[in-house]
Amino acid sequence: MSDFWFRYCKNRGAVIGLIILVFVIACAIAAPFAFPRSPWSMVQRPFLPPFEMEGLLLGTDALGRNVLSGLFHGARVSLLVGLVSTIVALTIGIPIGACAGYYGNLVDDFLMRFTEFFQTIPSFALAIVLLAIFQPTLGYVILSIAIVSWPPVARLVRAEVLSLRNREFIEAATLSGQSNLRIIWHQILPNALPPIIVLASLMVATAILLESSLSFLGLSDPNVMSWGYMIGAARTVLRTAWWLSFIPGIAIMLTVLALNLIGEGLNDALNPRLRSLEK
Amino acid sequence: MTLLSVKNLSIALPTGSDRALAIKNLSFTLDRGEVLCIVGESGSGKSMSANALIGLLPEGVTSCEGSINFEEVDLLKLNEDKMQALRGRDISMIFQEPLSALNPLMRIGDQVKEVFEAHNLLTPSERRKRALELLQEVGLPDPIKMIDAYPFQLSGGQRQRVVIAMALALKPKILIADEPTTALDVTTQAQILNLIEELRRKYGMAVLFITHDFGVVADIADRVIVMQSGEVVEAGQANAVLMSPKHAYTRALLDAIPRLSFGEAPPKPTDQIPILSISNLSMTFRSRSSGIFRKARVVKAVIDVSFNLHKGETIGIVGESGSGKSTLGRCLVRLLVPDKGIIKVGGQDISQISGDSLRQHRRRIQMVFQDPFSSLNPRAKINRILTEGLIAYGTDKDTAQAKAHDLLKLVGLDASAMQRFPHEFSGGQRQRIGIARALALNPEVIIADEAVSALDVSIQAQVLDLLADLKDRLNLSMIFISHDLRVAAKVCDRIIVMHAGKMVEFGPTKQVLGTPKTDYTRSLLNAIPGQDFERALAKQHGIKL
Amino acid sequence: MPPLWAQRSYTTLQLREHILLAYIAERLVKAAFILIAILVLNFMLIHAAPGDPAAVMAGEAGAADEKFLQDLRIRFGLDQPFTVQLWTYMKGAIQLDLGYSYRQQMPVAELIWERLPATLLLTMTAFVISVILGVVAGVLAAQKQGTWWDTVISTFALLFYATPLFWFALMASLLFSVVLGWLPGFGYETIGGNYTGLRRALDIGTHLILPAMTLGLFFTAVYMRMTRATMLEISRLDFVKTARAKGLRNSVIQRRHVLRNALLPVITLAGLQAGQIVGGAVLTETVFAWPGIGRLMFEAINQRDYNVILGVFFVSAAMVLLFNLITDLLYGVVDPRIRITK
Amino acid sequence: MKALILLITATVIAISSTVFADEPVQGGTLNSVIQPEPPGLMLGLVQNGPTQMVAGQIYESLLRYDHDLNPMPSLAKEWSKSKDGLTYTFTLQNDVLWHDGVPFTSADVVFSVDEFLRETHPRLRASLVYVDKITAPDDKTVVFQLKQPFGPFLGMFETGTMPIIPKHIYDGTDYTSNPMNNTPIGTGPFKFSKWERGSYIHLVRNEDYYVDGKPHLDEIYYQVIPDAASRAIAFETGKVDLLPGGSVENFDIPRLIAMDNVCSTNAGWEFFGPHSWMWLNMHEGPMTDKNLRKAVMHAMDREFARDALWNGNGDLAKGPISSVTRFHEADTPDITFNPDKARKYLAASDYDGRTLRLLPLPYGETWQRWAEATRQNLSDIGINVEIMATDVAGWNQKVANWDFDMAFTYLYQYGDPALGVARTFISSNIAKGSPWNNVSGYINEEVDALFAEAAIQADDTKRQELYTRAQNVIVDDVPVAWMLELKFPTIYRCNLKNPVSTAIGVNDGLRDAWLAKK
Repeated sequence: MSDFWFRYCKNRGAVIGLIILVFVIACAIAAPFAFPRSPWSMVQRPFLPPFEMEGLLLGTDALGRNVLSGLFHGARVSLLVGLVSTIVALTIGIPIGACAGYYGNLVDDFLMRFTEFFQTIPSFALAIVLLAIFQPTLGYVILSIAIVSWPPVARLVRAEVLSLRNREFIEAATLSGQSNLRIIWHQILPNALPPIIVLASLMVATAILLESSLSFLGLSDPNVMSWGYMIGAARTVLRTAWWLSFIPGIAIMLTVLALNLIGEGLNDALNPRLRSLEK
Repeated sequence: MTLLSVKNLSIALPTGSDRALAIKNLSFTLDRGEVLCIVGESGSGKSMSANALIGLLPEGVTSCEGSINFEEVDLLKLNEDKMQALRGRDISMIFQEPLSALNPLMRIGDQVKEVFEAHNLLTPSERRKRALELLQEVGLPDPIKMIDAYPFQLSGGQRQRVVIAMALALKPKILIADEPTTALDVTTQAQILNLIEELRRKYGMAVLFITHDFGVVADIADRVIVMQSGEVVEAGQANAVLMSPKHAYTRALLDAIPRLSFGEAPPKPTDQIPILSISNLSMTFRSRSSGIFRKARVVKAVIDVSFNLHKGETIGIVGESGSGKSTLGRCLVRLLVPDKGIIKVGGQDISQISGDSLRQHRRRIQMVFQDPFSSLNPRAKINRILTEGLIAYGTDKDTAQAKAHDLLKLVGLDASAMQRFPHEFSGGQRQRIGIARALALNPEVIIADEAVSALDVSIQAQVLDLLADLKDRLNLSMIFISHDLRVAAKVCDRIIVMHAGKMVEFGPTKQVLGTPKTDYTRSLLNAIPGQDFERALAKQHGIKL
Repeated sequence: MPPLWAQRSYTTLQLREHILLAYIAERLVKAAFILIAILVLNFMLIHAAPGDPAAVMAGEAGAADEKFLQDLRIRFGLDQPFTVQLWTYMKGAIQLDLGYSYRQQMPVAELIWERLPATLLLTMTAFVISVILGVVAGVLAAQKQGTWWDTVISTFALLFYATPLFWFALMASLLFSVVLGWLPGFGYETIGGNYTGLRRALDIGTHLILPAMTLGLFFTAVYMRMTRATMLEISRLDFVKTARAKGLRNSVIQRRHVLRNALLPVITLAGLQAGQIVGGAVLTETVFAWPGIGRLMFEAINQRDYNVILGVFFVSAAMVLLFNLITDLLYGVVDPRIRITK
Repeated sequence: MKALILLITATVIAISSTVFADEPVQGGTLNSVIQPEPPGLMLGLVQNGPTQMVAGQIYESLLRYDHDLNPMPSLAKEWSKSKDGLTYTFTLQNDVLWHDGVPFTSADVVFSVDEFLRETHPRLRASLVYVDKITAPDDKTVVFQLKQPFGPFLGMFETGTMPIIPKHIYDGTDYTSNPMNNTPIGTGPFKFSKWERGSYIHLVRNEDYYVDGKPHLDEIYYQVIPDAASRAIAFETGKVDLLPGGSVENFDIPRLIAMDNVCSTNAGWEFFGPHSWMWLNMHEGPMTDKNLRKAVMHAMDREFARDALWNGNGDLAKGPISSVTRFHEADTPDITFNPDKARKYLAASDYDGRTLRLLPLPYGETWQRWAEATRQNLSDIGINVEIMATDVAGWNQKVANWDFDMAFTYLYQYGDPALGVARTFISSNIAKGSPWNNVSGYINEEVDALFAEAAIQADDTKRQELYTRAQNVIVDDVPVAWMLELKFPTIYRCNLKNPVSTAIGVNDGLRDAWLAKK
């Protein structure tokens, strides 16, 4: 594994990305300790500009709530939503992609038509309708994001499985009497892992963007303090207190940027070995 | 007179590669109209030197010492523009992979005309006329239609001819050919070699020919240079080097080349029931039509093949690519379901069985694969690769481990290999592991599908010896599929020659390769390069052909 | 295997036409099938939603009693069984009558037809900006790989790729229209200005700049990264080496050989991105008050106006399918392998 | 010397301009905002807020009301009430024409009230139950015969409550699908010109309006701008000169008012008297316990809400009847913000700590912030609250089906307790399916009797006694947690003179508005 780190760290951007992500995760974990009071509590008069009052580094929002505490608790929500929705999307996408790729013809046709069908609908619009239908609690937000983001996973896994399937070591495994499921599970998926990991990191980023857009439109769980909510709430006071929507926007951008950089770093670190295989 | 002289050229590899210099002080000269061959195994630096001449070194690779003088000008000193003016006009080059050598989105004619455009010669209409002549000259059928075709509509051989046409467009002084025929069938290879020879004589241009096949060297080379890991090991007149090699490495290479000679086939007891009997086996591929309105494309891969394989015997199946030999092999191991025909293994017909009975049968026929890099699971340790099969059939872990140890010893690898990953082994070693895996379930029949084609000649020889040794020790019955008749001759007792899915000839090796009955087999044999060299060698060593 | 063209008579013009027609026909059948499937799914999804428009309509009208609600339900066919509603809707959709909007007192098709040009104008301009800018930047970054040009362009692309679209729209409108006052920050045209001809086009143009730029820049980053990656990959292939061996200048090689091949994945990506750009339009139109179908749908969802939601879904899905068909055909034009043998 | 002359001439001009300023100037275009975009402009069919605001210029009713809710002439020139309070006679203005040139007669009034609105206007239908018959002895007079005296009867002739519909267009047709709905015809000061869906509504001057010299404005543009921030920007950048109440977020109001040449007024809502409170679900669940209701009432920090959320635009509600509505009683039992009292009541209640469901009003950011502030106020005294996310349709359904513990709302009082307040507290009005009746499920016979008697009482002083008694009883029972009397300030350029002159503000006030030079 050491050469994995060596190659990963060669990509400077990836290291920066990792640092930012670790910082954001630290904030998320530290949130309940650093700011024990709920981010919703009104601590001071509203529209206190940042750095003006000691103890309220980033000032207060339209209701006098601590912006910094909102950022910390918001980090927790954004990462949670991003991570869990990606995992759910993977658990939907990978089996569909693997079966479509491995079993081919009829199964492949049906599953691919199904995936294509989902991809045709504009995903953001579908997320909006799903949230309008289900009560927008955090659980449903995660489910909606997962439902709109699994098709790319299915397509990627199908392509990987197709290319691996006619590799000779898979034919050898068939000859050695292993069952199809065992082959998929032990032989094909481990080799299809690297591109999936890279895609997963990008999916977390897209999920965070999607969650913030949804809560900006007021379609997210009202009892949860998230970055998107902070921007949405501050939108109407854009003229008087522009920093209230500027700061959470930067937080989202940095986190998503970090995840993208890490994705590229993973791509460099994981792929050369595979590339040498195809030489 | 010397056209080109290279003086102690060295080329550095980017940091982190397996050795510092790709080429260490290489020196040679190339005269007008002369054919100079550079021969060596993969990784010997022969291609690198060719690329250096025309200044097409890959990224990160730079020539750090020496000089390349062409018409009193040191090419290494030239800037990119001057070098461009030179490429295609004075020095041109053709490459190994014809299938990917042409831009898939441009018509053939346009790609040929580009050469003139690059050096802004001739008007557009003249360029088209000239292109037609060139296509005619390189022997392409129906150039009028061909000029507007796209690369994917041409065969490998035809595409190589187009590349040659492009290289010759401006009648260059030097043609560099970097293994142009390695990826082609032996018959097409012969045609391309003749074409190059004919054009060389017609235009009096010098040819620098890079190859790993000594047969080719024997046929076309005036002078030859033998390279090993970046250094020149021996150089001189072709006959001198081939007939009486001075350097040990050259001698080893020459000995490793499989000769078309073959010993007396030991008589086979015919009464025994055959271990494997195939009768009128056929297989057609129906490519699934990807649309409702378009009819599917049907390709008949194997047509009515029948033969029997006896215990301890090895039958070779030879033929060009597309002859159906691999498809036949895959049908035997039931990776494919044949349309019709019977495959009897130990008396039981396995052609149409499926599910658990197929699974039970699987262990009785095993396969050794062609590409060492794709036949082993890169994510699994060797010990898991060898024991997976046994465990799948219910052997407990320890006995499987022990069996794996013996197998490794059997194929000449030490036990420490168990805990290592495939990418830590060389091509030859991986092939040995592939063989060990095939033997793990002690099958009754082994199918070797082009088992050695991806290996260098020297390693090829070692693996073939291993197979021969295993055959005697374990009294293995084997089916050996290969496109190289010399390799087949070395290993097989009887040989089947296939062409377009049909069995063209079948009989003992001595009779099929010595006195072939059908014209097709004869054309295959004649196409093998280095025939007269071999005859001369045999005379020298007093072996009667 | 003998080359394909030798197997049958070389493709004459009619034969090629036939294949192309077959290819289009097949795609159209598939598209129609998907559209119907979308309709059924949407109808199911939306009917599961809590609340019904009669309550909303009544709500808006001040005090409502049961009789008034019941009249509304009958008038809008909400009381019929679920399947009957679905069947009437499907029949309607085929003749492009997408039902009647309870909220806007207008047939949905007419409503969408009125708002569609605004969205088309926005999405098409954004698409054109993003493809052109994206490909040009991608080529530049690929050719100048490793230099500061490449790093600058790549970092910019990464930044735009990571920026939340709505936040960028907000900041752009704050900066350019309010603080600097250069551009109008909202709306389709200056109300009450009732200009005509060129003057009006110019007016709409100035209103278009901010929203199209916001939506466009986000997708520019996507195309730029794809073009750069493909260009680098393709320039390592063999036929580029052959081209260099012919003595072609590097600029010619990049343009004629590398770029043409690099465009194939970009075209496929454009097809896939179509769905995203419509989604992005919802956000841009809300922030910039652009009277398109994106905003229309978001308002409809708030008012639970079934027919409008369904209508906009149907239209945007149809737009995406049409777009995919175009990109497929474009792919066929650029790549002869598809056109001739498929 | 020269300076002195200059000084004098300058002052003269200044004085004259102010003098002239009072003389209304004809002409000019008024750009206003309308939010949300009205579903339709046929006021007879659609009576929601935005429709009333725009269609209020197109249609007229018999009367108008001044800021103290005293009736003023509109389509009716004079009106008289019989001593027994049973017959009301109206004489109509003469030479009034519909926008399509057809003369307006009493037949239109009878058709509108007796046929058209009885079918399409549920709120009016509820009040017409007291009316026996309506007759039109001649073209210019209309007589209403009541079954029994009805105190607030004269308060029902407002354009939103009783718009007069052209009989010659709608008689005998299916009202809802009549094509003329898209091009409404009225008698009002402005005619309908054009409606660009999603962009703007354009009204133009009615040349032959029966009051000559009016309206002063040439045309009005109602611009549709969905985003609150964009509306504020539109006003700032001069694209829009009038912001009717409620069209911008409260946070922006102080900044906009502070701009130069910008005036604002809270007047123009007296007829509606918007009154906000929190329904407390007394049907079942924790809110049946009076102590818990009292605890909730005292936990509400309404000053903070008024100042931080509504920027001071509003007054603390004292009880069910708003201070701008007739028969308001200021001295009612104490419901002021008192956390300690709230904790005492909470301790006395049998509240078991479970999370209560709070339903906010889905009408913009201010209501969302108010819900969050309320949740915080209640959790400070120990009551756990969860906000239910909802949109307009979801809110309607949950309130109508009593699917909440607490729910924000605000309703209009229509100037008289019998019209706007009784419906919320009388037990006969408890029914699932509508968010505007007695949603809390408050049952109190005394209150029912008081409201019933007061409605049919002719003498005003007697009505005041009855309503004061009712207010005291209701406030003590705390069926709902009263919040604020909302003020929706109208913001406009100062050179737009006299925009709000009646009790329903810009809804029909633009007839008398005019534009001085900037």
